Parts: sequence; C-alpha cells; structure tokens
Amino acid sequence: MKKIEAFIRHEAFEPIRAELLDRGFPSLSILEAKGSGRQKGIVEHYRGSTLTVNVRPKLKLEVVVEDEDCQVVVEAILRHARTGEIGDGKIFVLPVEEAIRIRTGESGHEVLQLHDGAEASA
Amino acid sequence: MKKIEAFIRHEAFEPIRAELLDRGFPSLSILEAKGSGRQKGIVEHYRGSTLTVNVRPKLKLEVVVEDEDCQVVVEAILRHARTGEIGDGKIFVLPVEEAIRIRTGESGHEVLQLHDGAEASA
Amino acid sequence: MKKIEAFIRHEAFEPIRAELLDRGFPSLSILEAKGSGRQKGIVEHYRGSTLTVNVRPKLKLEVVVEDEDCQVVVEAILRHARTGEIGDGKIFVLPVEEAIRIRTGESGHEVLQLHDGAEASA
Amino acid sequence: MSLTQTVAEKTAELNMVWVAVACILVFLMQAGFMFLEIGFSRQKNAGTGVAKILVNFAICTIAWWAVGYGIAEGGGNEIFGDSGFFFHFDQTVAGELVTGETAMLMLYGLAFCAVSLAIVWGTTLERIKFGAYVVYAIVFGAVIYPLVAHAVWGGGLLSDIGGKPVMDFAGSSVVHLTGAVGALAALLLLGPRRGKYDAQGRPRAIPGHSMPLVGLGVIILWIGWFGFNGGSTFETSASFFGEVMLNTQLAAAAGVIGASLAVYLKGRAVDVGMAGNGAIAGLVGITAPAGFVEYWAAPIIGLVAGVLVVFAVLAIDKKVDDPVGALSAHGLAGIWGTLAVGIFASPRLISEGAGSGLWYGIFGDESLGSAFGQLGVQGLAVLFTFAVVFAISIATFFGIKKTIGLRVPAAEEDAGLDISSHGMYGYPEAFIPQPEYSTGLPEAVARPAASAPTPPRLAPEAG
Amino acid sequence: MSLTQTVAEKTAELNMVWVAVACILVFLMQAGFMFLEIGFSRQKNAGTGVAKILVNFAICTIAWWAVGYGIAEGGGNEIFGDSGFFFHFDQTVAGELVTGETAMLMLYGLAFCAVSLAIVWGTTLERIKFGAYVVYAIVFGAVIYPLVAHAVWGGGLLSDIGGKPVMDFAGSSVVHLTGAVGALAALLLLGPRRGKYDAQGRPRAIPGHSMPLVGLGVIILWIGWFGFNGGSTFETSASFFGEVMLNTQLAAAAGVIGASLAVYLKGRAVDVGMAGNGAIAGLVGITAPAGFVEYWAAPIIGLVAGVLVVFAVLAIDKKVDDPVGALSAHGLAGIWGTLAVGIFASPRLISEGAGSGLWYGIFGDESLGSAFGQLGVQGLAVLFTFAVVFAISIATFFGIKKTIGLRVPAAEEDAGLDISSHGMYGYPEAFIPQPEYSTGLPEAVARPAASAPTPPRLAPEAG
Amino acid sequence: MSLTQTVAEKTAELNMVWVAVACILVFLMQAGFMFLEIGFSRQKNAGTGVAKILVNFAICTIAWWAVGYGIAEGGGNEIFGDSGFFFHFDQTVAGELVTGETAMLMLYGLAFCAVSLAIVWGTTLERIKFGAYVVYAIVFGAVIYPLVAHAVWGGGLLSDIGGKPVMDFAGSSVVHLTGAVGALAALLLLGPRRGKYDAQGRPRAIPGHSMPLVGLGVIILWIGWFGFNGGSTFETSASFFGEVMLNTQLAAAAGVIGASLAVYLKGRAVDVGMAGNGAIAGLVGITAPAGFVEYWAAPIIGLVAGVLVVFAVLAIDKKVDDPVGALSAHGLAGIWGTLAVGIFASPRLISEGAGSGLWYGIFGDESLGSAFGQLGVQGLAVLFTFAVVFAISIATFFGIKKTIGLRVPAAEEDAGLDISSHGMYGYPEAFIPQPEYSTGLPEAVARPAASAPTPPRLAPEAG
Ligand SMILES: Nc1ncnc2c1ncn2[C@@H]1O[C@H](COP(=O)(O)OP(=O)(O)O)[C@@H](O)[C@H]1O
Ligand SMILES: Nc1ncnc2c1ncn2[C@@H]1O[C@H](COP(=O)(O)OP(=O)(O)O)[C@@H](O)[C@H]1O
Ligand SMILES: Nc1ncnc2c1ncn2[C@@H]1O[C@H](COP(=O)(O)OP(=O)(O)O)[C@@H](O)[C@H]1O
Repeated sequence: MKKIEAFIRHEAFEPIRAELLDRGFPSLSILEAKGSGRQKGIVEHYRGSTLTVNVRPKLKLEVVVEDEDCQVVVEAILRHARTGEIGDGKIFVLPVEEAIRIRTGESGHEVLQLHDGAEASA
Repeated sequence: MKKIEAFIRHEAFEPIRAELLDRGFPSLSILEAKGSGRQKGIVEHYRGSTLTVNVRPKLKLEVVVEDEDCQVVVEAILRHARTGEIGDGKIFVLPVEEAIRIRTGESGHEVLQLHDGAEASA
Repeated sequence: MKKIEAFIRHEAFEPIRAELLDRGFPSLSILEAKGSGRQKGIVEHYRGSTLTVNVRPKLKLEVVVEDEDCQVVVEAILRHARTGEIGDGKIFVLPVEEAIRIRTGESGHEVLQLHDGAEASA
Repeated sequence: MSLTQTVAEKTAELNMVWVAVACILVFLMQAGFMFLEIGFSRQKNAGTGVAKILVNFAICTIAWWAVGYGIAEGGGNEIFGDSGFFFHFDQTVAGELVTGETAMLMLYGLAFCAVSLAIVWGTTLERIKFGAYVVYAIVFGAVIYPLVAHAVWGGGLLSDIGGKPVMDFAGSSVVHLTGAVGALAALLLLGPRRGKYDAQGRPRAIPGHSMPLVGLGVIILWIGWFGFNGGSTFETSASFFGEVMLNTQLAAAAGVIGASLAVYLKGRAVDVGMAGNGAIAGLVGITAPAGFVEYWAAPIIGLVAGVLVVFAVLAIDKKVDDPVGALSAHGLAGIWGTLAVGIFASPRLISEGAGSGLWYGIFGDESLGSAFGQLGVQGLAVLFTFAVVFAISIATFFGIKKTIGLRVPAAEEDAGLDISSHGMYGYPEAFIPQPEYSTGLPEAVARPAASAPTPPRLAPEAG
Repeated sequence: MSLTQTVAEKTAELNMVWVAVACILVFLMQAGFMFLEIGFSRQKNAGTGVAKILVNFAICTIAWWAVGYGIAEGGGNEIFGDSGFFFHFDQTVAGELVTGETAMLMLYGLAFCAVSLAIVWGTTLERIKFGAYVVYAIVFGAVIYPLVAHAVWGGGLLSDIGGKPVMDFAGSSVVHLTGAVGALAALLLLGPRRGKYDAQGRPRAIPGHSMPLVGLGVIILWIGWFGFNGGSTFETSASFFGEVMLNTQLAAAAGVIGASLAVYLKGRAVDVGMAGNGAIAGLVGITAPAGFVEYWAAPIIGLVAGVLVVFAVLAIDKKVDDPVGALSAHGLAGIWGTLAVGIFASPRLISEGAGSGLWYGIFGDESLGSAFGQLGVQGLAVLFTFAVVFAISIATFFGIKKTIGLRVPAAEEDAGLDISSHGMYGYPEAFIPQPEYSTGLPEAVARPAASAPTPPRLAPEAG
Repeated sequence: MSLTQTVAEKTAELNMVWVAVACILVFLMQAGFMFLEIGFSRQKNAGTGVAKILVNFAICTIAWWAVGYGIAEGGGNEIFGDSGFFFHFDQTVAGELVTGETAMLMLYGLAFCAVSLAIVWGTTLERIKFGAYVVYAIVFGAVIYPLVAHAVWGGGLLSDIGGKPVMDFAGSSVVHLTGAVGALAALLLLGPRRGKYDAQGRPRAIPGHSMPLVGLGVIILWIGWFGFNGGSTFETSASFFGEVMLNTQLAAAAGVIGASLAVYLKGRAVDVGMAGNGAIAGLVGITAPAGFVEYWAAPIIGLVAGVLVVFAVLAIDKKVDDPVGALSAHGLAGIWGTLAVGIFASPRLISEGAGSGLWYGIFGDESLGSAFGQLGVQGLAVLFTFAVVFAISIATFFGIKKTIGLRVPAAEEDAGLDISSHGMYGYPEAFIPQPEYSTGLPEAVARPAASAPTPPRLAPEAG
C-alpha cells in the first residue's frame, strides 16, 4: 500500500476529488498547510509598514491506496493541480504497512477504497 | 519504529488519549483534518440555497512507537473510536526510520514514549 | 529520499526556515498541530471553574530531502528548536519512495530542493 | 391656543422625547443580550443567537400589542388590565383616549417586556429547540410579564399592600427577577448541556467562544441601562433623571469592582466574563433603587451585587448549568435590588405612602416600624413575582416539552444548533473542530446540491 | 424677549433636539450596513467593508455639503434646487438665512443620503474595485440622491401631481428604492462573483463568514430606523413621533415573522440571514407609510414585506448575484412600501391634497377615485425614481468601467479584496483557506521586508 | 408657579435632556475604544481589552465621584477646586446647591474623563500588567484629568491668560492631548512589544487581528463624538449644537479622505486602519474648534489632521511602538486642533475676551496682534497640558514599575495576556498559532481539573 501526499493549491482540490470519486477512490483526507518552495512569499502592508509572509497557504491531500492504484491517483492530481505556474506543489509517495477500517476492525488493502467492485451500490 | 496515523472523530480523542497515557504512551500529536470516504457529505442551507460539503471534519492522530507497541496503540484506538457507524475512520501504519528528541538530541526508540519503565516518576 | 517530520515550537520555525533556505533547502511545509508528551497540559480558568487542556499547540514541519541531506536538515532543526526545556518536540524520519513536481510532472529527487547547484539563481 | 396650554403641551412633548430616547436605548439592549449570549456560547451555536433575538423580539412585539399591553396597563382590576388590546387609534385605555403620548409609553413598556424575555434564555443556550422560543415568547409577552407589571406598576395587587406600595423604580423585580425566574423554570426542565458535568457530577468549564462579543454585549447593556433607569422617570422635572443616571453609573462601576476583586482574590485572574457579570449585577441591583436612594448608597448596592454574583455563579454552577449566569446576575441581583430599596430608600425620595429604608430607621429619625414594613413589602414583591412567574412558566415549558419538545436530540446538540436548526454554521468558513453532524436537515427537504448530484457510490449502504 | 417668543424658540429647539437624536441614530445605520455586508462576505473580504463605509461616508458628506444639499433642498425649480451650495453661515437657502436649525436639518438630510448610498453596494460585494466607490459616491451624493429628494421632499416634480403629492414619509422610495436601483445598475455591469453559478447556470450558495456580524448589522439598522422614521416628523407636536415609532416597530416585527415563517416552511430551517432580511424588509416597507397609516396596518405591511423578501431573494438569486439581498429588501420592499401608502393611508393622517388609501375607499366612506388617483401617484413615484436613478447610475458605472475599471481581476477576486486592495487580510491571523494570491501589491511599491531581504534563490526564475 | 418660571425650568430641563443624550453617546465611546484596541491587538490579547475597559471605566467613575469632580469643577482656586468631593445631595459645589442638573453635568464630566483615560492605554497594548490599569486609573480619574479640566474649564489658570481664555471647545487638548501624553509616559517606561523591532532596530508590522472590530470601534467613536462636541454646548439655544455637529461631521469626513489619500499615495493600498485613524484624527482635530469656526474651516482642519496622522504614525513607528496610533491620532491631532482654533476662530463665535483666528487677522479686519496673542494662548495650553500630565504620569508609572511592575514577563507576553492574566483565551476555541505558554496561572491557585486529576507520569520531572 502507498500513501500519496500532495501539497496543492486550494482551488485544485474540488476537481481532483470529483475525478477520484468517479474512478472509485472516494476516500481521502485534506489538511490545511502552509509551505515555501520556489514560490516567493508575499508582502503584506499594514499601517504603512510591510510584512513579508514567507509561507503560502496550501492544501495537503492524503490518499492511501493499493500499490497498483498509485499511478492513477498521481495522474489525477497532476491533471487538475497543474497550472504551470510556480507554486503548483509536489507529490510524495510513502510506503504504508497496514490499513485498518475502524468501524469494522478489518484490515488489509480492501479497506482502502471502493473500486474493487462489490462494494459500490446505492 | 512505526508511525500510526488515524483519522478519527473528534469526540473519540479524549478517551484514546487517556488510555494511551495510562498504558505509558503519553506522546502523541493531533491535527485538524477533513476527509471523505463512505460517509456522505452534508447539505448546508443558506438564504434558501443549498451547499453540499463533501468533506467532513476529522481529527488526525499521529503516534510514533516501537514496533512491538504498535498493536497496543491500534487496539486502544479501535476500542474508543469505533461507533459502528459510517465515518469512524481509518488507521494507517507507516515505517519510521529514525526518531530524535529535540531537547536532548538523543535518538532511537527510547525517545518515543515513557513506557519503558525508568522514566516515569512524579 | 527521506521525509523529515518535526514537531516544534512555533517560535522555532522562522530561524529554521532561514537556515534551511540559506543552505539550499527552500522547500518545506508546515501544519498546525497539537500534541502531548512530557509537557504538562495547562489549566485554563473560566468563570471560576477550571479546564485542563492536555494538548499544547505545536508546529509540524515537513521536509522531504535526498537521503544524504537528511542529516543537514535534522541538524538545522536541532540547532534552532532546542531550548532545553520540556516540550521542545521530536523529529521523525520516514522513507519516501517517489517525489513529483506537479508544475512540470518530473519526478525523482532532483525535484526536492534547490541545492544541487544549477537551479539557484536570481 | 393660550401660552399656558402651549407650555403644557411642549412640556408633555419634552417628556416624551426623553422617553423616546430612553425607549430606543432599551431596545438597543436586545443587541446587548444577543452578544452576551453569543459570546458565551461555543462557535457552533453562534448563529442561533441572532435568529433567537430577532424572532423573540418580533413575537414579543406582536403579543404585547395585541394582548400584553392591555393586561399590564389597561386599568381593570387588581389582577389584570381590561382595555388597550390590539392597541389602536380611537381606543380608550384605562379611561383615556389613545394619543401619540400613549403610543410612546406603550412602546416603552414593550421595550421592558422584551428585555425581561431576553433574560429568560440565558440559561437555555446551546440545547433548546427553536420552537420553544416561539411558544414561550407568546405566553410571556401576552401574559406573564404583563401580569407582574400590572401588579406593581399598573395599579394592581402590589401597588398598595396595607397602604404601602412596592417600590421598584425600573424593575429589579418586575423585569429582571421575572426574566430570571422564567430562566429557572426552563432550566429545570431542560437539564445541563452535554458534557457540563463529569461522571462524578463535577462541573466542567465550557468556555464561550468570544470574550470580545461578551464585552460588546456588556457595554451595550450598560449604555442601554441609562434608558432603562433614566427613562423610568417618564418625565424631566427638575432633571431628576440626572440623579437616576448617576446612581446607575455608580452602581455599575461598583459592580465591576466588586466582581473583579472577588474573582481575582479567588483565583488570581480577572475573569473577563465575571467582570462583565459584575457590571450587569450592579445595574440590576440599582434598577429598583435608582430613583429612591442617595448617591452614597448606589456604590454600596452595586458592590454587594458584584460580589454576590461571583459567589452565586460558582455555587449555582455546581448544581445547574447556567451558561451566562442569568440566575445570578438577574435573579439574585434582582432580589437584592428589590430588598435594597427597603434598606436604603431615602425619606426625600420615597413614593407616597411608602416607608423609608431601614438605614434611616436605624441611623436616622425615621420610623423603624414603617421601615421594616416596607422591607416586608419589598420581600412580598419578590415572593409574588417568583410564584406567579414560576407557576405559569413551568406549566408552559412543560406543555412545550410534552408537545413539540423542549430540547434538541443529542446529535444535534453535539453538532451545534446552527447547523442543525438553521442549516448553516454561524461562521461558515471556520474549521469547526467539533463532533461531526451526520446530516444537514431532513433529506426530504434538502434539494440536490447545485454543484453535482451526490454520486450513488457514496451512499451509506455501500459496502 | 417676550415669553411667547421664548416659548417659540424653545419649541424650535426641542424639535431640533429630537432631530439631532434622530440624525445620530441614522448615522449609526452606517455601522449597520457595515456589519450586514461584512457578515455576508467571506472572510477574505471582511476588511474592505470597513474601508468602504468610511470612505463612502466621508465622500458623501463632502459632496452633500458642497453640492447635494443645495440641489435637494435649495428651493429652485421643479427639477433641482439652486441655493445652499458649499453650505455656510450668512448664506440664504431657499429664501431663508442659514441658522443652527438649518445646519441640523442639513445634517439630517446628509444622514439619509448616506444611507441611500450605503444600500447601493450590497450587490457589489467581493468583486468591485475600490475606486468605483470613490467616483460613484461623488455623483450619488452630489446629484443622484439630491434629485430624487428634491422631487419628492424639496418641492419638486413629485410634490404635486395634479394636485396630489406623493406621500413618502421617510423614504421607502426616495432613500431605499433609490439605493436599490443604484445597486441594480452596478450589478448589471459587474456580473456575478466567480463561482456563484455553475456550468449549467445553477446558483451556488456562497455563505458569508459571520452570522453574528450580520445580526449586529440588522439590530443596529433596526434601532437606527427609529431615528429614520421617528425623526421624519421634524418636530414633536402631539408626540406624533410616538405613533410613527410604534408603526415602525410593528412592521419590523411582522417582517421578521413573515420571513422566518416563509423560509422555515420552504426548508425547515430558520435561516439567520433571512430573518434579518425580513426585519429590514419590514422596516423598508413601513418607511413610506409610517406617518400615514393606522397601527393595524403596520403589521400587515411588514408581514407582506417579510414574505416578499424571501421569495424575491430566491427568485433573484437564480439570475443575478445579490449577496445581501439589497434588491429585495430595499428595492422590492421599497416599492411595496410606497404603494402600501396608496392602500392603507388613513384619512386622518394624509398630507394635504392627498387621497386616502384604497382600503378606505373600499371599506370606508372615502372617494374611491381619489384613492386610485393616489395609488397612481405613488406608482409614478416608483417609476420616476427608477428611471432617474437608473439612467444616471448606469451611465456613471459605465464610465467607471471604461476608465478605471469596475471589477478587480479574477486573481484578486480569488485572493480576496482585503489582501489585494488593502494590502492586508481583514483577519490577518486567520489561517486563510483560500486560493492563494501570488503577490501583494505591485513590487515597485512594496518596500523590502523589514525582517530579512528576500533571498535571491527564492526568485521564480530559479530552476 | 408662574409661567415664566415654568418656562425657565423647562428650558433648563431641555438643556439637560440634550446633555443626557450627549452623555450617553460619550459613554458609548468606551465601546469604541474597546473595539479599536481589540481589533488592533493580536487574538491572544483580545479578551484583556474587555476587562481593561470595564475595570478602568469602573475605577474612573468612583475616583471622579469621590475626588476628581471636586478638583475639576468645585470652584476653589486657580489650581484645583475644593468642593464637591464624594458628590452627594445637600452638598454645595462651587457655591451652588447640588440638583438633578448638577448630577447630570457631573456625569457628563465623568464621561469625558473616562474617554481621556481610555486613550492612555492605546500605546500599552499586549504587554502591560493589568495592575497598572488599576493604579493609574485612580490617579488619573482623581487628579490628572481633573487638574487639566480645572485649568481650562473650571475657572483655573488657563481660563484667563492676560485676559484671554484658552478656547478648547470640547477638549482637543483637555481630553485628547491629556490622554496621549499619559500614553507617551507609559510607553517610555514600557518599551516596545517583543518582536516589534528587528536586530537592526527596523520596525516590523504586527498586524492586529480584526479589521471589522477596528471598524466597529471607529464608527462608534465617530457617532459618540456628536455627543462629545455637540453636547459641549451644554444647552440648546439657537440650536447651536447643530452647527457644532455639522463641523464635527465635515472634519471627520475630511480626516478620512486625507488619511486614505495619503496612505494610498504612499503605498497603493487604502489601509483600513489608517482610514480609521484618519476619522479619529479629523474628529480630534475639530474637538477644540467645533464651536468656534465656520463650516468652511472644518474640512480643512480635518484634512490636515488626516494627512498628519499618516505621516506621524509612520514616523513614530520607527522609534516607539504605538499599536493603535494614539500618539498621532490623539496627541498630534489634539495639538493641531488646539492650535487650529488660533488660526480659524471666527469673530462671531469666539469666547468673551478671546482673539479671533490668524486667518481673520490676515484676510479680515481683525487685529493681527490679538490673533497672535490667542494663538500663543492656545500654544500655552498645549505646553501646560503636556507638562502637568507628563510629570504626574511618568511619576505614577515609575512608581508602578518599581512596586507591582509595569510589564509582564516575556513568557506571558509571548503567550498573550488573555491566558496569562485572565486565565483563558479571548477566543477559547481558536486554534492559537502562537508561542505556547508553559503554564496557566500559578500552580498554587490552579485547582485540580474537574475532568481527571493530572496523571503523575506527565510531570515535567519525569524522565
Ligand atoms: N521538499 C519538500 N518538502 C516539503 N514540502 C514541499 C517540498 N517541496 C515543495 N513542498 C510544498 O509544495 C509547495 C509548492 O512548492 P514549490 O516548490 O513552490 O512549487 P514548484 O514545484 O512550482 O517549485 C510548497 O509551498 C510546499 O508546501
Ligand atoms: N484511503 C484513505 N486515504 C486517506 N484518508 C482516508 C482513507 N480512507 C479513509 N480516510 C479518512 O477516514 C475518514 C473516514 O473514512 P470512511 O471511509 O468514511 O469511514 P468508514 O471506514 O466507516 O467507511 C475519512 O473522512 C478520511 O478522512
Ligand atoms: N511519539 C510521538 N508521536 C507523535 N508525536 C510526538 C511523539 N513524541 C512527541 N511528539 C510531539 O512532540 C511534542 C513535544 O514532545 P514532548 O515529549 O513534550 O517533548 P520532550 O521531547 O521535551 O519530552 C508533543 O507535543 C507532540 O506533538
């Protein structure tokens, strides 16, 4: 299993979520983050003085999937998060050893997403 | 060493924290997250229009422990976070290669938690 | 590649960021977290009653770097985050399997930071 | 028109201008209660406070216009007035034809009724059903407050007890105690907020979400009180309102000092909410005596009220859950204020037939017997108010409980009243760190979201 | 000085004290609009609302002093007044020498003009360029509002239509409809906020960020209205202001009830913003009739306005993006209020020469013909106001659009007006979960940060 | 009673009704300062602003009642009054028996004193010890403000300088400069907030947390100023208050325009806080001249004040840390306002014995010598106020520093005053992104938490 962590722009999330849902990956999490990279900070103005903010708001997206689904998710993210401008973000892939669904206690990669067929219904 | 990442309901945190503390795992971190999974979003109403919110607030719990303690922590989480309703969340286990206590600079799994005896006192 | 996750005090971030930038590691992310460890919670007072808050606000710093750079980053964190008081935080190192720059789609460790020479310029 | 007549008319108009100013200030107190309560609520219950005040104020207005005013001020017998219903032009109220002046005074009466109603809800925050406001507001505006107001100010039972009138200048008892007793009745049937008491029954602090909003509420109430007390002169003779206003300010100040000091000595912290409660308590305390006592007595009355409120809040919190301290700040301070008249009422200021305060009986030349008699009369007003308001209120809330229900389900309480009763958070953009709420309003009502139909795979039954 | 003269002077001063109180209350309404709009905006646009109100109020003041007051109240012809410009001592306005009284009334007129202007911006939130405020405020304060005010209240065209005057007591049409028409003109040229409509053109809710601030705005406006309507008596005779204020309160209350009920029946939720809109609509509705109708008519007028506003907001939202509901609450309710005079105006209260309301023609002894005539006159006022205000406003906004531009670039809209137009978030410490803004103000302007020079490696060109 | 007598009495009452209205408005300004300061503070210091205002207002009230009023208005000699202490009925103040009117005027005086005190704290935000408020408020309310008020308005030193009185209509100098000088004294002993200056001494912006609250503060202050200036007529003759109010509005408007324009030209952004400071500066500037100048002069005075405040804030920020700009908006604008009287005072409006403004000496027929003389007198008032207030204030703050301490420890400053001085955050639910605070109140005081005893293993000594 893999954990995909992506730092993206806020506005990219909704299309990514919609596509992942469509492709059978409804399960994901987001966290508010701030980051720096090549993107410059911005200069705020207050009562005539300035203030440089070096980190910019980003959304951190976390999706855990089976190894073979990793590529699909990465591609979905790339498709919607890329504007071509500095600040689009990064994707990292980390190994995951175990996954457990709290509601049922079952573990293994079948708990991860819905795409493996049987589960999806009204 | 393992890192246990769990997405749980907010109300589950306090009992989990209390039990982990009791069992000698006082060290943990939480982050505000939002997630989607099987749980439906909710429909908000505003001035006669509706708004579907597709991600629900969750708490992300992070605990790093020695390999052999992993099970204890997972069980504590399962015990308190399970309501049996959709939306209880997931637990993921990731490998950790190194752990360092900033205060002292010492590293290795002895920095992780208190349970290995000697440390605990008033 | 390694992911360095550090739970630090808020006030430590700015010097760490500055040093990492100087040393060619401009890319990093932060998230608001709360944690418990050896540090006690604080007791708040409200209308004559008390309230114990068991988790304290921390900043979670995430930096992904090449294996060989790991040490430099850890040292930078240690240098600025250590006050010697309880509550200084912890550093964890996790393995990372892949890294992709969303803007260009390129992957591999050359996307991580700037320090590998050619990239840095005005 | 003769000059004498003109002067008489202009005098009446000057009086009414003053009452109009006072009336507007008392209306403003609705905002004070709104923010006091919102500030003392968690952020998941911030929006409902707005809707509550608006709807209550509205219903109370119509109930007072249709029925309440008539009962309160429509002459009649010792129990209720019998004219002035559906207040209109060409109507005779208590024997007098309705004029612009009558309208102004009727509106001023409404302002008091609405304040009293607003006090009721202080104990009920964060768990009451919205429908309860609607029902109780009708009963309160049409019957409960009017009965009490009639008894004391409308020529009813308490305006002459063995020759002595109850002295309640602006309503420590009529307005504040009445509200607090309604609050008590509601609280007894509602029970505490979830999580307020632990397994061992020990109280836990549930901090409100915004002290700045509490501060806004307190200062608006404080300012409004100059209309509340100052306007209760109903006229401007000898600029007596100036005396009343000065008493009001002195007591409020002493209330803040008393409460801040008490809470600081207990816990080394100047609790923001308690300082605010101290101001309110001082103001409630001086409400009955404002026009009957000398300046030196005002800070004493306020100081006692301020200290009292701190200990009362702490004591009450051990047993029942009163998030804003309404029982203490309006109830106990209201009782204290009503009795304080019996202690400090100055011979030069008392109503016709009334006895001076005990003080003047003990340290002055006034009759001690008459003073005790007056104190007894003041005590009677407290008992009467308590009995009447409690009886009708508990019956009303019981009826609500048995019919539409008084308290929201636990899941709605956890999620907050904003999302569950109003369909939207009060701060929609806040990252609400709260127990989640599994659904918005009933599915039937929720029209499909505009952005995209909820995909079938996400349905709970899946897998 | 003779006593008669003294009494006359004191009478005039009493009137002016009342107007002064009313004026201050109407000024306070600026805070009401500020918070209504801030609350209905997302938090990334919270600070601009403050700057907007301050700058608008300021410009409007100077424009009114220099030009507007003269056009509105400076006598002159049927179209515009011709004296009183750069209002000063020793000046003759409409044939009378300027006095303290004139100054007071001039200031009161300004308060109305500023309210009308504040209404305009309700439709433009979260996307308009700051410069647009500056330009339009000048035109509005100097020309647009004064023309309308002159027509109805300044002895202009509408003060005598075939012998019948338009009856608009405090400005349902002159103030509120005028503002709403300006708002419509701005909206048509601006278009909706990004994301308001989906690909299929279906509206999406864009919730404002703070219902408590909306509540603050509503209750301040409500309170201010007692000055708005009550002060429009301009004097205190027979305490008639009391009647006006009671009508105002009854309509506001009924407005809340109407809107809350309507929105609850539609969606099982008492929408907080809608309850507030109901109050405003009720108040706007009673603004024209306040001094012309009996008490029983006021709740009817308010109730209709309250229900109307809910359906109007829903209908309008389908096509155009009006974040605060200004078109409904001020526009449609303003029209309704103006026409309601023609329906409910009581024979005992109408202006000289005017016809009673239809009601009295149908159910009473009044001439039905005259009643219809009056209704027609009221309708004419609506049409006239619409035409004049729309024409000048659309021209002005078009001019702005073609020159300095009317709308901010998409990136600035996404990032929020606070950071892009004012250089700083309205809540600088909030973790802003919003699309990022790639830069603050133009580089040239941004001086290097104090803490440390931006290191070269971070530059975008790098790598 | 004769009709003449009745008219005289009613005239007096009408005056007092006007003063009462004004007094309530000036009291409301406490809320204005509260929100201005809260908005300009970081959210970790939001709650303390509430407690501060309540406690200050309270202490100032008691100090004024007991001592201050007597010193200010109790007749006596050129330095201080000597009657009216512990203000009470049957007392003779400055030779007159106390009446309702006296009470009203005494209360109005208190309102001014409380405003002046509120100004002091603007420079001290986010680092001062709560105890300092308590001590200084006593000294200020009992001695400092009363001495200055006595000198100018109480028949003291400055009411006759070689035959010429200082003209300070409502207190540009007496109230605003006094407050600002106290603020300067406090600031000099306190030093800047941690992090305000970098290693090289360059200032860093420390943005306040809520521009909407700043906006609320500004608009409340603006509204309150109509009571501040308008009520300083003390009576209603010739509706002169109307002239004063119009001047006030014109200057405030020009202040906003001046400041907004200046800050926009400097940085392409209409800084929200600066626009607000501009309004305040305009109002402070017109406070002394309000009743002495013609309408045309008011916008000039306001505009200068508005521009001045921007440059002053920028310049002062380089050296000392004044978070709300009190030194600029109240101090420099106060000086400007006091001097502006000497420039623009109109011959028809000046006090008896006073000289007209320079303007009328240069462009008119007035004596240039007398004009210069008056300007000198105005300058003397500035110097006198500065000297007296600074001397006593710095001594008081020095005493505080040496005894209970003036500034909180660094750890408490970092954690915020809310949690460290009041035991609880002002927004308890906010995720406070701030340096952590290792402990709440002293352990000894903190009773064990209700929910669960702190487990021993968590103790710091562990491991
Ligand atoms: N090596 C890294 N470690 C942690 N976070 C990173 C790393 N690189 C990028 N990020 C995150 O991604 C965001 C965008 O990165 P940036 O380098 O500005 O984009 P680009 O890929 O266009 O150069 C940053 O703000 C940061 O949150
Ligand atoms: N594969 C996943 N990757 C990341 N987060 C997940 C994943 N699965 C679940 N989550 C998190 O867990 C929460 C609960 O998951 P959900 O699937 O709704 O619960 P259930 O286990 O009852 O089906 C989600 O809101 C999300 O935050
Ligand atoms: N094992 C762990 N797992 C997750 N988070 C941890 C762990 N240990 C420490 N932390 C984080 O680090 C913070 C500081 O840890 P603490 O143990 O109090 O410091 P110290 O190293 O001084 O003992 C905690 O508040 C928590 O957020």
